[in-house]
Amino acid sequence: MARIGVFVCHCGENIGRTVDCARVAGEIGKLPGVVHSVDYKYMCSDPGQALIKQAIAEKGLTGVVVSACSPHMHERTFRRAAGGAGLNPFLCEMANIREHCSWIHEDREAATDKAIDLARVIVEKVKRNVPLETIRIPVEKRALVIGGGIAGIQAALDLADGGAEVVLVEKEPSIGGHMSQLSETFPTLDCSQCILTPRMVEVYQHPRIRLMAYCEVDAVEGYIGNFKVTIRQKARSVDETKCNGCGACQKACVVKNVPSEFDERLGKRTAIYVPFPQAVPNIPVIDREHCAYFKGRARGMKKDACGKCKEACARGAIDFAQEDRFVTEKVGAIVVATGYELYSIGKDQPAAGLKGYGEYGYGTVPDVIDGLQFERLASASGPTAGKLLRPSDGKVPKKIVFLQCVGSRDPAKGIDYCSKVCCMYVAKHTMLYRHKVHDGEATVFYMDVRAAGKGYDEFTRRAVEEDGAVYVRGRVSRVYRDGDVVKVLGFDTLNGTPVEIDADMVVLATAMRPRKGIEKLAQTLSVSYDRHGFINEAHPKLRPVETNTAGVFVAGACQAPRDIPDSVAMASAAAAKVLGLFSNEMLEREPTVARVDAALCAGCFHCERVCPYGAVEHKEVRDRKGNLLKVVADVNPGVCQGCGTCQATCPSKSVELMGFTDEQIYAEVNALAL
Amino acid sequence: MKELRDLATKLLAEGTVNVVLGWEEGPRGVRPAFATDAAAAGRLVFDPRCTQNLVPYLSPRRTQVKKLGKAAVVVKGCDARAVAGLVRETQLAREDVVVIGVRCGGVIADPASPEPLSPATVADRCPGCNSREPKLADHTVGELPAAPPGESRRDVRIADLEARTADERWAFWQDELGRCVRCHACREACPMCFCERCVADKTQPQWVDSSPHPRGAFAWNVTRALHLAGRCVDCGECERACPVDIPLGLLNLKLARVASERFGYTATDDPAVPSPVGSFQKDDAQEFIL
Amino acid sequence: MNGRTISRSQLAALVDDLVGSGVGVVAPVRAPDGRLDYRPVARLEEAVLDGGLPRLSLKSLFLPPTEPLFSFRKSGPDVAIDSVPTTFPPRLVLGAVPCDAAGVAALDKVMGWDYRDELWFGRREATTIVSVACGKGDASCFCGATGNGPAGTRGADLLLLPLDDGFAVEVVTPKGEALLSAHAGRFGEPPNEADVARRRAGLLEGRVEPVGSLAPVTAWLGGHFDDPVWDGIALRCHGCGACASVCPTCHCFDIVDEPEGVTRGTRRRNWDTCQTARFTLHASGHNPRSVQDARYRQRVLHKFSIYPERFGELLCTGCGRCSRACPGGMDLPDVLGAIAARAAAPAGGAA
Amino acid sequence: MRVGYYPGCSLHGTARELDESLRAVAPPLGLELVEVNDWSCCGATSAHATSHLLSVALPARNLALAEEQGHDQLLAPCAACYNRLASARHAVACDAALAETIEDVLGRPFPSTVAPRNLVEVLRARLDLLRERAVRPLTGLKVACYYGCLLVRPSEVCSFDDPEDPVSMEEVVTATGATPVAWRRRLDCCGGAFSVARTGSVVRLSRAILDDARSAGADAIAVACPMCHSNLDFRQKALVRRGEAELPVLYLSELVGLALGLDAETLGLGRHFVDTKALVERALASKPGPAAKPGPRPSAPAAAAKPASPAAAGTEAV
Amino acid sequence: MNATLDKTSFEPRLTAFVCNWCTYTGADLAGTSRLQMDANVRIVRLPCTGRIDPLFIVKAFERGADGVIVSGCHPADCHYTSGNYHARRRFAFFKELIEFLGLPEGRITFSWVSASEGQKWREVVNDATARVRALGPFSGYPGTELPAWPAAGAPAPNPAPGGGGER
Repeated sequence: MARIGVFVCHCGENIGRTVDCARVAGEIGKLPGVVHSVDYKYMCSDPGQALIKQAIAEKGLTGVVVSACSPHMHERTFRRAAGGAGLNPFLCEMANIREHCSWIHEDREAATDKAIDLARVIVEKVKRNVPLETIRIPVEKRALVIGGGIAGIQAALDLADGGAEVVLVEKEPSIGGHMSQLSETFPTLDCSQCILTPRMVEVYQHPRIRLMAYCEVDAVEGYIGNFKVTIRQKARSVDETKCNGCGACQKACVVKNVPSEFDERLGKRTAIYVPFPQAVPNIPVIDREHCAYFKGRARGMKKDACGKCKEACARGAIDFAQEDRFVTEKVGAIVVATGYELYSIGKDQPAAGLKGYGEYGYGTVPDVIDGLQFERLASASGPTAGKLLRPSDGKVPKKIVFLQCVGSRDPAKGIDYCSKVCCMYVAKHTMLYRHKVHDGEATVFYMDVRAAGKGYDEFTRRAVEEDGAVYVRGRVSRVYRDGDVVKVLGFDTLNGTPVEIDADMVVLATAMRPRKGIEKLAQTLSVSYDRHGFINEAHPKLRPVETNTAGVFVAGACQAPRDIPDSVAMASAAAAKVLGLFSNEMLEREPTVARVDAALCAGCFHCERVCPYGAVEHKEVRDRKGNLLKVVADVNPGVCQGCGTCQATCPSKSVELMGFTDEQIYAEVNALAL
Repeated sequence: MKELRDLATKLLAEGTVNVVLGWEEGPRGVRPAFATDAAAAGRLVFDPRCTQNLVPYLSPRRTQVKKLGKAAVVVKGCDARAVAGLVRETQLAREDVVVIGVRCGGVIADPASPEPLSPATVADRCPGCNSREPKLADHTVGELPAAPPGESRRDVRIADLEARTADERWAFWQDELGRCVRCHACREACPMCFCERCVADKTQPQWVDSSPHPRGAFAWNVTRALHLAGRCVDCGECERACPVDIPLGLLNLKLARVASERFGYTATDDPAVPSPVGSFQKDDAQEFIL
Repeated sequence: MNGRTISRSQLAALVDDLVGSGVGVVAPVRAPDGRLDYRPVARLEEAVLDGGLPRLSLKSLFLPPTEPLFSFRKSGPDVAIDSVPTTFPPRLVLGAVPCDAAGVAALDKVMGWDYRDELWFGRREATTIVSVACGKGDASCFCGATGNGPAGTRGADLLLLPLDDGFAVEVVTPKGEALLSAHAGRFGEPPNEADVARRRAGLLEGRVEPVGSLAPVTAWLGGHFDDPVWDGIALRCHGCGACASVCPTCHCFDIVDEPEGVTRGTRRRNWDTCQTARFTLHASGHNPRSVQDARYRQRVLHKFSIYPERFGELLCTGCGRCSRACPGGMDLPDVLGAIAARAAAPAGGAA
Repeated sequence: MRVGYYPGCSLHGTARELDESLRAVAPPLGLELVEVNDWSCCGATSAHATSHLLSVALPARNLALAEEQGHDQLLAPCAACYNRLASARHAVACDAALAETIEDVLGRPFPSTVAPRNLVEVLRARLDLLRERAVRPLTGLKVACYYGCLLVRPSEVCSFDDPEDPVSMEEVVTATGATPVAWRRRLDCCGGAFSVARTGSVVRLSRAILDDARSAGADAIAVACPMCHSNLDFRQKALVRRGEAELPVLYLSELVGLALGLDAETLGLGRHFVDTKALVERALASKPGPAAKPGPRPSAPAAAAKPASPAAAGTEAV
Repeated sequence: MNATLDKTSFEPRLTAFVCNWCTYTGADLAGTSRLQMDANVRIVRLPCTGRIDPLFIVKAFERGADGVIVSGCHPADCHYTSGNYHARRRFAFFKELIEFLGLPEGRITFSWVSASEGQKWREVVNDATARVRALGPFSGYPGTELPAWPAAGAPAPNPAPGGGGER
């Protein structure tokens, strides 16, 4: 006969305020099989857990029910406590009478009745729980890092230094991400190339890191510890083994007017190009859309339209026939570090629900640029070799107006969050501008300056006090070209007067959004994402670098707008988590997996068709003399993730998902009757 | 008829098969025959009284029929779909059975009835039949007779039921299912119900009450219809087997329509066509989901 | 023959009297699909007295397909039981077919054998059965062979024999007599003896029963449990048990406890049948009757050997419902005929 | 398409030409304008300046009439009326208490099924028909589209176009064959109802608008609001400095009428203060196609000249 | 079936079968955001909508539920990649069958609620409760209580579920 112990938690007054915990404990105590039913103020506290251990020992409990918060919060805590007292952890379940009851109802009597029902449901379930042992499966001690920005680089280096093999996949021809485009970085103003390039080289030379640049993740199968990742190696048209990065091909290339993505379309590049001088790997890529040879092929010309780069290459590294190749890697964990991209200000928007700023003239007025474009103008490796010249006529702008919060904090445009880093980099821009153009006037239109990091506020104060940036609190309503001047109409809310500035250049600090295509990658990894496309972390406070999918971790701006210091810290945290996962030989997995009863299985194999993980195998049933009786389904406990679709599809219910067996669910539904 | 008998005798004589499943004259009209010798093969018949689907006898659960050795089975177009169903769900290897297709012009509802085939006596499923010559067959016998007579009564009955209000439909079905005595003849006569132990017989937990009260009858008939959704071959055996004449075919036909309208699957005797059970399309309609 | 007559109009009036005085009247009623069911009626017009066999037998009025035995409710350690009434208000079955009435009579024996079934006898005592001689037999009927016949009186309290107008009434039991005297005004003079005899004989004319006397079968069955006749006899049987459901004399039932919540539930009795594999499945997985031949043999033996051996009468009234209901084409008279032939021919003889 | 038509006081008074031009272009654009009978004033500035309840109740009454007469859309060509109808609907949707009071006042629940539509919205919805039937495209004519401040703001109420960077009028103008010019003061206020109380500020604001349009090379200004039209057209004589060319101000429907080949008289072009004859000649000069069927003549007798509006009498050039 | 209906107005009892990863967490979010909602729904947690079997829904009605909610991850968001796709097909068949059998449409609510849609979960709960309250109590399965005499052959015809009928 079951001996169930029920512990009703007040959770301070989170539950106690609207649920009469004593009455719950009393009513549940009357249920057949319940031998111990108490309520306590803080069950998850040490004394609370001690109550459980004591009751298990004294009353020989065969099952524990903790009616408190959501299992997502403390199921692990209470199971560990029960395990500590010698009770199989899977004989301990939680009834959610906080998030699903006390917090969402005011009427005390109705909330208490509901709490009693919810507790009774779980008591009846626990009576049918069976002791389960955790499953041990081997772990592939290799990690996949998706995204070669600063976060990806940091995670890869930490993992490799921690002894794990790393596969770093980067979509662009070179790693470095957006950080490589920056001139100087706040708050220390040290040049981004100087602090980033050594890290990139370290990645390139690290024996345990396999760098796969110009590659994309195509498909991911398997589960924590045993992922099988298919990676598409996009054709560079350059043989990596032969090329030594001498750059002769780029000099020889006839196509020289392709707008450079790296320089945010302010500079030009050749058809065969290396994004920037310090690129890692320093191997060029042929842009087949603009390359004369490939355009000729596209038009069906038999003769080679061009082959200058091939001729110029002393080592014969150019290979026009190269095709995309697929590589599969077995990895134990995945770190998503795909970073961000800037909100596109113009009329057409990538995602529904987003709107552009036609009134700021971005795209029609050449001297209205965004933050990254300003970085490229200020950067020594930029199109203007570091001299701040305005794109329209190349003159030095005497007056620059900076607009904060373009896109961010603007629900009407579809983005209601703050992008966190713009206040800092706009202050930085004003400083860079004054350092390069001593008599330049920088005006910044802002709503609130948010500079909360270490040394951040001092940095923005310096921009105002030492470098004379004029901060105007207010929004700009329109930017338009008036002759060769860029007219900025704004409003100063502090002294209540409209402001009109004849600027030479306007820089828009646009919102940070996740990379295009993040939704598809998230679905490939079966990881959830929020309505903006940022990856959902497992828990904002307690598990910020994990996702709800075991074995998939997240770092950097792909999870939320984030600056470099935070991204690096998060990358190291993710690496630490992965190293923790790899630290033990076998991975312990929840034993809530499916089991087939060979006697009852008719071998129709519906279960095999619905299993997303291919965990169902065929097993022959033979009699003692060895002749075949029938072929039945069999579940591989290592592969099964416990979704239970097989059981719901099986007509004869011959397969049972441990932890959610038919007996348990029937008991739960039956317990709901009055 | 003679062509069928000669073929059966030849197959038995050659040893290609050990038993030929067909129909023979019985005390009440025709009945299934398990011809294991020339004499029995000589008694095989085929006429509009051969309503019964013989494929259930090929299910792995029928150990006695299995003991008779390799079988040949005489199938009409609807029966052939049942063979495809068993092959599709690995209950029967296609090469383990010799299928003798017979061209059919429709059968009468009650095999014991002396009445000839007519719009009044024709089985509900036959009018408008599109598989009068079974494709899944190793041999095909008989000339192609005229199309089955009469109109399909069940389309009208379904339309009439769908036109009623929910409460009227509930009352109609509670009354019909109220007669169910849970003998499960509908399950035992169905070629596609081959489970080793049916969920209705599972007692821990007893998902489907075994009692024939309205609650148990409702749960059973919902479960049976759902388990045949996208699998039913429309052979009419369940409705014919029901001792209390519950119009079970209407439930199966309703779900067969859902399978074709929503998921583009119609019952077919081609085992290569996958059943919609256990598969999905990313863009399946979900207008009923908020 | 201490019979009487009753005109159709008087019978209608009698029904009105009974219903008026609170006696439930049950009679065969035509269902929308044309078949007959025993159902409560308020007036004679609703009843069909000459329609032949209803779908389910009269057994279902005394042993319903499902009935609760008691409900229980637990609170803490103790359990409260709500039992079921075993006395029933009076009712009258009008228009029972003789083979159904005979079935009920047969079952009285087993229901009162070693344990008296209160529910069965509660209903039996509260019920008066008025049979009507049957003129609608078909090729599957063999009520004669089972010793009852189309005008059999076994199990009936009164037997009505159809006349030109109304019926000749034959009193069979004291309960029948009591009904007659309670409503004497409704009944007319005794019928013309010769006319009754002629009509009774008329019922038998032209009836060819599919099987002859069953005595030799009963005798043979006792000693031939492993006879080759049983091999392959049930090849075409699906083992569904539809035959047992419609049979007037099959009376096996299963008892289940159905929970309705954590602390409440009902114990119920449901019809069962020996034809399903599950009927004799042991918890260990062993099944003494693992093949259908064995189960079908059990059905034949129980009806024509075991029951007669214990109670001296057949557990079959020859109504033929099992043959008509069988989806697999099994036919009991045909099997009995084969066994009779085998009993007659001492050695060999193909089944 | 059958649309409820709410002319509003100005279209029966100072802005009769907007009503005439709209009725003329409706049939060729497949529009059936059914005037809501017994409509009353929408309250315009005076209502919402004095009483919030009044400013919601008056439009509510008109919407109720429209609903009862079977309309699900109500065209209010005057931007102010449109704005009032849309604001009332929005206010009631956001404020349950207000909805209840309106229900008491009106004697029936607020008619939320009727959607107010403005002139630009309705014309933009018929662009394909317009392009197809523009027998006399106004090629070469440079037009400055003037939205004014009421048509696209506040954004949550008038959500048919982007409040900061609208394009709908430009689309209609392009469809007529004319070329919209890029100019700055498309959305700036013309002074609106202050034309009587503070004429000085209206002169300053309207003049800035005219100057900006002229410097952008516009041959005419297209408007969709009688208030803006009166400030820019009726008052233009007082605003234009010596020697500057006058700039005709047309309603969008008049422009569309010209493109459809309708004559000046039907479109009420003769009623403008700034002479439109030169512009009409230019339009007529372009390739004449089969004249589109003019809409039914308005019932009111065609008054020869616009009655002298009281405002004109009292002012003098500033 | 003897629900104590002491309160004057009928308060429906609803059972919700939800998936652990999305809707259950969405309901948690509604909790942490203190979104007040009707207290008529009891949640039963399952790993995935793929695990939700029509048998559960029928059993819920048998055990006194007046309405059932079934909810899980939006298509493409399933933690197990395809559980909800299979569930969607299964629900499509089940819904068409059960409505053909006469269960009124409002009794069962299917929805997709993601982990970040606490607000939507509240709306699903409140709307479903309102719909079921309007439909009245699900009259269960008459004839399964203690026998209504005379148990003549077929049980007495059953009142329609929509009709009042004390539960």
